[in-house]
Amino acid sequence: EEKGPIKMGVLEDQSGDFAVATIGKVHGIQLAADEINAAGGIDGRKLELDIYDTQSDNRRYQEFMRRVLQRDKVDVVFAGFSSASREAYRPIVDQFKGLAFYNNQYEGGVCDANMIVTGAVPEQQFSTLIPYMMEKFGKNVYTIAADYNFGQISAEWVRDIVKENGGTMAGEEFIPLGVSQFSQTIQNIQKAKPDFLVTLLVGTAQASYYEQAVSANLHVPMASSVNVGQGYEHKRFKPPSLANMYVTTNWIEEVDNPASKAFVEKWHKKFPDEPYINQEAENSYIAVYLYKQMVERAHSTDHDAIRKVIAEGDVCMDAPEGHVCIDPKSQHMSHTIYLAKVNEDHSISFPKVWDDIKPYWLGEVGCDLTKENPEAQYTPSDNPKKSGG
Amino acid sequence: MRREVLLETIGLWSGYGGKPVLQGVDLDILEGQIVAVIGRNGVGKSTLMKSLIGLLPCDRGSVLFRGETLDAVPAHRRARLGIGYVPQGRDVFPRMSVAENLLVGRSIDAGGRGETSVAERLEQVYGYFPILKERRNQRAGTLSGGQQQQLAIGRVLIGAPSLILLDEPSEGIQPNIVQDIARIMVELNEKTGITVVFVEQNLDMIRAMAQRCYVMDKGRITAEIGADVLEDRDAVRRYLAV
Amino acid sequence: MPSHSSLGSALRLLEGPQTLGKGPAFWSGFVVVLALACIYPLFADGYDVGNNVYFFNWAFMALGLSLIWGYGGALSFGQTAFFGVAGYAYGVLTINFGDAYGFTFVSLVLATLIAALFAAVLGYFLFFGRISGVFLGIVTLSVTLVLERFMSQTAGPEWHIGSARLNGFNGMGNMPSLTIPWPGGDVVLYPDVPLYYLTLALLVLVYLALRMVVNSRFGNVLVAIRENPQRAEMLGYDIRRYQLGGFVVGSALAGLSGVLYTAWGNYITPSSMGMTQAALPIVWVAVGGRSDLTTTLLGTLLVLAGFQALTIYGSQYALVAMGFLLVVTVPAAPSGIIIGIGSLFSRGLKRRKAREAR
Amino acid sequence: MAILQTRGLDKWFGGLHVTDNVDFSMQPGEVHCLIGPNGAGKSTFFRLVLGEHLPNGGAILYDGADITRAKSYQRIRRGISVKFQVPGIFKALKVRQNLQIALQDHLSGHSLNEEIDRLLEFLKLKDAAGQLAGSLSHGQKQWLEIGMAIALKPKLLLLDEPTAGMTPDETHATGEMVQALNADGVSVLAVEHDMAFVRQIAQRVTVLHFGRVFAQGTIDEIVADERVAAIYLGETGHA
Amino acid sequence: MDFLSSLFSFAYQAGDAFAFLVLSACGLAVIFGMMGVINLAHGEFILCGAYVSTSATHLGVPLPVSILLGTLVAGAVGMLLERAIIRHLYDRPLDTIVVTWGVSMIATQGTLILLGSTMQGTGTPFGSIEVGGYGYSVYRLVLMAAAVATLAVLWLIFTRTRFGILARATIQVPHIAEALGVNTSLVYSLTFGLGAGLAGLCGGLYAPTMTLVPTMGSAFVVEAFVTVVVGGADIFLGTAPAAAILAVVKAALTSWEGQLAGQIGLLVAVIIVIRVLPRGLTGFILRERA
Ligand SMILES: Nc1ncnc2c1ncn2[C@@H]1O[C@H](COP(=O)(O)OP(=O)(O)OP(=O)(O)O)[C@@H](O)[C@H]1O
Ligand SMILES: Nc1ncnc2c1ncn2[C@@H]1O[C@H](COP(=O)(O)OP(=O)(O)OP(=O)(O)O)[C@@H](O)[C@H]1O
Ligand SMILES: NC(N)=O
Ligand SMILES: [Mg+2]
Ligand SMILES: [Mg+2]
Repeated sequence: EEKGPIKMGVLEDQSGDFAVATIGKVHGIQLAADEINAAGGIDGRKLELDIYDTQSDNRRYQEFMRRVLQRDKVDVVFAGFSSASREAYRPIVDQFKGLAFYNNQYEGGVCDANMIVTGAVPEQQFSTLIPYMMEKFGKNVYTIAADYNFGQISAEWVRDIVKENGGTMAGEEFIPLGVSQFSQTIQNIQKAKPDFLVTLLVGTAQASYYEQAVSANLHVPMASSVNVGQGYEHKRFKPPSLANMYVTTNWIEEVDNPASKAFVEKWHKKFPDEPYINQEAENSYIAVYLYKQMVERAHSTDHDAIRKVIAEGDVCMDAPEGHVCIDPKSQHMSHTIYLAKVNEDHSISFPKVWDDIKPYWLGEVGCDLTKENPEAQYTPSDNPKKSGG
Repeated sequence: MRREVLLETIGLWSGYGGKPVLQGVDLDILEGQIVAVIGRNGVGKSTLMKSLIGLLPCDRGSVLFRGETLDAVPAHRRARLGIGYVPQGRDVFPRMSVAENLLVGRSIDAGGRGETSVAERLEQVYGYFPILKERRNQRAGTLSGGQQQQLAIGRVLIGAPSLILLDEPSEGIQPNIVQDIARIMVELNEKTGITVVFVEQNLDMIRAMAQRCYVMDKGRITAEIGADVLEDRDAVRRYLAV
Repeated sequence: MPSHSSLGSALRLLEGPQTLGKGPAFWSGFVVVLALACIYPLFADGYDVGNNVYFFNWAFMALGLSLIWGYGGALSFGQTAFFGVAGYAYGVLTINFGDAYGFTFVSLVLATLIAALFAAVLGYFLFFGRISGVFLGIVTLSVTLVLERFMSQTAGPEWHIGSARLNGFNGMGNMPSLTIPWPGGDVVLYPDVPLYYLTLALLVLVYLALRMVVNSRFGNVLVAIRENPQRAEMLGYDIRRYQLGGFVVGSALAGLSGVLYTAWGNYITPSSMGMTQAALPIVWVAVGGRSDLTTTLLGTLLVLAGFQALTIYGSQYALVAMGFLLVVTVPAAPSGIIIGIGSLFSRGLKRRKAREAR
Repeated sequence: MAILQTRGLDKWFGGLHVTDNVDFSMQPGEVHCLIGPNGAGKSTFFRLVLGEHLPNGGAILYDGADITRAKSYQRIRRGISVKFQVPGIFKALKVRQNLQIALQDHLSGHSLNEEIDRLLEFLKLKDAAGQLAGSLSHGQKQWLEIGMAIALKPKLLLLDEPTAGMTPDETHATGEMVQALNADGVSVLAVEHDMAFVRQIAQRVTVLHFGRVFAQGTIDEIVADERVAAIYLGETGHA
Repeated sequence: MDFLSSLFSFAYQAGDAFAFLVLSACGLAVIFGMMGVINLAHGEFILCGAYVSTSATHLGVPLPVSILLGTLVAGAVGMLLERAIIRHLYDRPLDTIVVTWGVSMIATQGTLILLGSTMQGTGTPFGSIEVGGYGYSVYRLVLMAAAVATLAVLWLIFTRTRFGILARATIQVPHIAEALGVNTSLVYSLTFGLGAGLAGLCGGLYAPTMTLVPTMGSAFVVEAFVTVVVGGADIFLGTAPAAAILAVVKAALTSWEGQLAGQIGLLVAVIIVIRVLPRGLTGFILRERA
């Protein structure tokens, strides 16, 4: 039928605060698109990218989401790093019945048929990480988290899992975004003497915590769902400031299997200056191939047709991280979860790998996009199940 | 002794933003003279003083100091040639102490021409204006108007200038200190041969100080008065009335 | 009859010493521009129309800052506080009470009034405390940053007003767009042609009203305070009241911007009260030429459109180019780029005339 | 009843006693001059009367009412008006607009414009009407400030060195202006160092010294006072 | 013993906050307090100092020398910027907001384009000491000492040297200073350069403890501005006590209620102090002293 190119809008932060973690996402999309086009495109149609730099500014997401949907008339959008930017553009996607991929780990809970999420969510990262840590280091846990939705909701997950597993919270501290000085926090942790520390620090300023903690001789095992995998702090700080840090990630550059190695190699060939290929870069890369599969199976870029494909429940692929599938109820993705351990010299080892961890939570609380589309974001303390019962 | 021309202007034009105020001023000041410039409000007396020190660029004509043209010389370098400028409205440095204000004036003597040391000159200024010594640690902005005027004069004397440009020095000063200032200037002139050009409206001060006098109107020198006419109070007054 | 003459004298205030542009030439220009703006949607696509509405949204805040800073001489670094307060107020009101029976417009008015009230309280604290100059700038900046930081941590379900979750850093969404009640079914004003005309009408109204304000007795006193507050007081004016008045009006306009923006994108976020956003209105107003309403308005729209275009076409060099534009134009155009461009143009004209004459 | 009266007025700046227990009074319709050495506290006394500074002690009565704590603008509204020592005008506004702002509370429309023109003529600023006030010469600024002060049609006019920088003729003209205002019933309190001017206008003279009332009387009495000559006038003071 | 150790702990926390505020603010205090230029590129001079000193350290230069190098380079860049742009704006200081904001955009994004999104850190030297069972970073004590030393040196420069007097004169009434023989254009450059250099010093000192990214300067700017303004017109009379007051408020609130309270408390303290003292601490101190 239609033979023109398939247009994909890309809205990512190539400058500003988040650029450290997101320039690679654009590269991932470009890499996949080039490969696909070289191999004949999607269903015979070329993939064409309309890339905008959103400058880590929510307003730019609003401006450009309208632009790609209304002016460029793209078939699909890949957009957003921070959850705030996603919430900024989501009303616009909903208004124009667009289709957007959010390729980022986040606090979870988006139940919106116009959104497909390839990043990892808390149930995938914490249900694996926290029990492991408790078993290995003890049951007394301290959390420091960025004081916003992601940090607060993630901390809630940690708290619940710690309790379920018979542990206690030695303390919980929330740090406003942009804070870079941690002397008091470090002392609070020293006082509480936890068995391990969960760090849910976000943004470049907060990452300064690690350096400051070591220099105050605070050496406690650490666990995180966001650091290392997203911000590659182990590459940016001098060893051993991140030593003894455990991270659940769905993929990082160091993952040691043939598919992953080949992926890293072809990436560096195309982008030799890339400082680090992070987890979201891989998620973005995967997302392009998943989209290709959906369009090819639907024989159309029509959203309803694509959703019918998703509803079949077998949109899956073999990614650099392993086998992944899209969950039809939530339109989130299952992941292979790697437990990455940062060693003294900041090399990475993987003490444990969990295959096929599903994004089960949204489905459990009553999100089923095959049936209805609430276009909402739920949280553990605010979801249909809670208000229903 | 033949006196050299110290300061000279030739067909000087200047003004603000294209609007000419001075329209061809010619004057010459001999070394060691005390010369007054008089005229009604707004005729361009202050503009002349600013052009002489270099705070205003001249549009046409030139200013010569000791025979050298100053056209391309910025204000601070003119000052360092030994020209001390006391602006109308005083303009002391408000958030600095009296003593610090005085010290700034040292820059005029950056070349170290002055024969006496700075400390001596400081004492000399304190001798002329005792209130400055008494208030040497007060912030200049909180001085009374007349006190500020004394400070502004003291500030250039510290730099041992060879030429002083005074813009309405008597303004706001109590009568007996006006007399003092006139006396001090004359005394300095006699002792050190300092040259003084001053703008003034106060007849007593003009007559007490000036050896010669230029009358200005509408940006031009309209008359030159010699010592003989200066004797005659009413004659001078008539010139000011125009 | 008396009402007629008072209308006449009010209209006379459209021109005056405090506004550039007078006489038939200016007003015919004004009418031409307005007419062009009115027929614009006929020739533009939906995106451009909606995007222009978005630019218009910010212009109210800029005009308000021009009143406070350009005319009143008080640099407020925190107009975004009123923007945010009004935006959230609109969200809370409409999420709780819905969009039926024209309630979105009631909310627009109420939210703007809430911002004005907040400005009145803060302004009373500032001006009656004789805070001025940079101190005023830092206090207003601190206020907006406090709001930003506070709102950023309201992610939890305990932070709600009625059924409206504040929703922390991720921002509040799901509030309705402006909605006109209509017999055959309410008309929802998405960023499209009807909203364009509504916003344009508001903008023209506010612009003309502000022209009258600044040329009135009140405006005279405001500029007098900017020039020399002590002298103004010694002419018998209670300067604090006038400063407060200007501040409240200007801040209400920032609030109006906030409401319109929130309704436009169905979204409001704490970041809109942060440091970067707080600096933006100052940049627009200063670049355009802060001491005149017309240059402020044109400058703001120009900067907004220019920077957006740069971002679209400049990729990662956009920010560098924007920086260069500011660094080059501001020193070169002391009264703002609009007057700068104007005088460049007229100088060019003169030169050409001179050449032709020769 | 006195138009202006102070009782035991005191003002300290840190350790400096600038206004020291000043009892002062002047009658309605009087032209009174305040003289004294630089730093005697004359301008400070003005600022106290205007509410720019609040006194540390004592009371200020104007037209029978206690205004010690009143706000400045309230005092102006009651009929006081001032020309400061250092002219304070609206620099970036045109001369005409400066006057308009002073006049707009009393007049409007046509009569406002007429009054502005009349004042401009009187102040010899007609040619400068369209100029920015900041670009006036020093003397012109003083004239403008005087114009703004009298535009308020005050009952009590305070003039701090109104003739500084004026030629003798201009000084004389200013004196005549003061006398004309006085003939219209305006009370005038002027600070001056120009004895010719003081002699021309003053009905009574108060000498301040170190913040205290040092002498009081007619100009002839004051000029004849050797103590005043010693601290203030000097040899040729008898203008 | 327990009391002593908590006392030490509080002093350390307050001292830490004090050092951060003083070192962030000094450069701004010179540029803003002295020159009236609102320098929104302050954070980028900090960035410059941090990047230069870190690069030097990576090349094997000893840390103190690297920090000095960062200071000098930032100062030199500041002087260039003053010559090229800032000097055209002294008669309209508020426009410097916009221009320096532009400079800040160029610097931040330019750094990103030229040097990439991040630079590897060097690690914090000197290790830690233990007091009452808690570990404290020794380097933080060095920062506190550096803050005090910086204040002392600045005070000496501005009150005891001829440059200081001429700089203050130039900034207060430029045309008169010029007419009195002061090379005001040189004074301006040097003063701006000094301010920029102090920002560079701050960057160099904090570089080992922080994430090095092009946007790192923004972590300092708000704190720097509020400290300077609360201090008021006179940087020596004002900045140090302002930093001290704000540091105590921040440290107390942070330890009592957490970082959010510390942050918001700092800003609220700013609002209250200015409301009580509308001319800043300087105005207050001067009135008391006079
Ligand atoms: N900064 C300025 N910008 C524009 N015009 C100015 C400026 N300063 C002075 N003028 C104009 O230049 C003319 C001469 O001013 P100038 O100050 O030289 O007068 P003057 O003779 O010193 O008068 P006065 O006795 O009042 O001090 C006046 O008409 C004044 O309006
Ligand atoms: N804000 C202040 N802080 C400290 N001292 C001050 C302040 N204002 C004035 N003074 C001092 O108070 C004294 C009186 O000053 P004032 O200005 O009233 O004098 P004046 O009589 O008007 O003198 P002049 O004739 O020189 O104008 C002076 O010694 C002055 O230094
Ligand atoms: N989605 C995040 N990490 O904000
Ligand atoms: Mg003059
Ligand atoms: Mg006085």
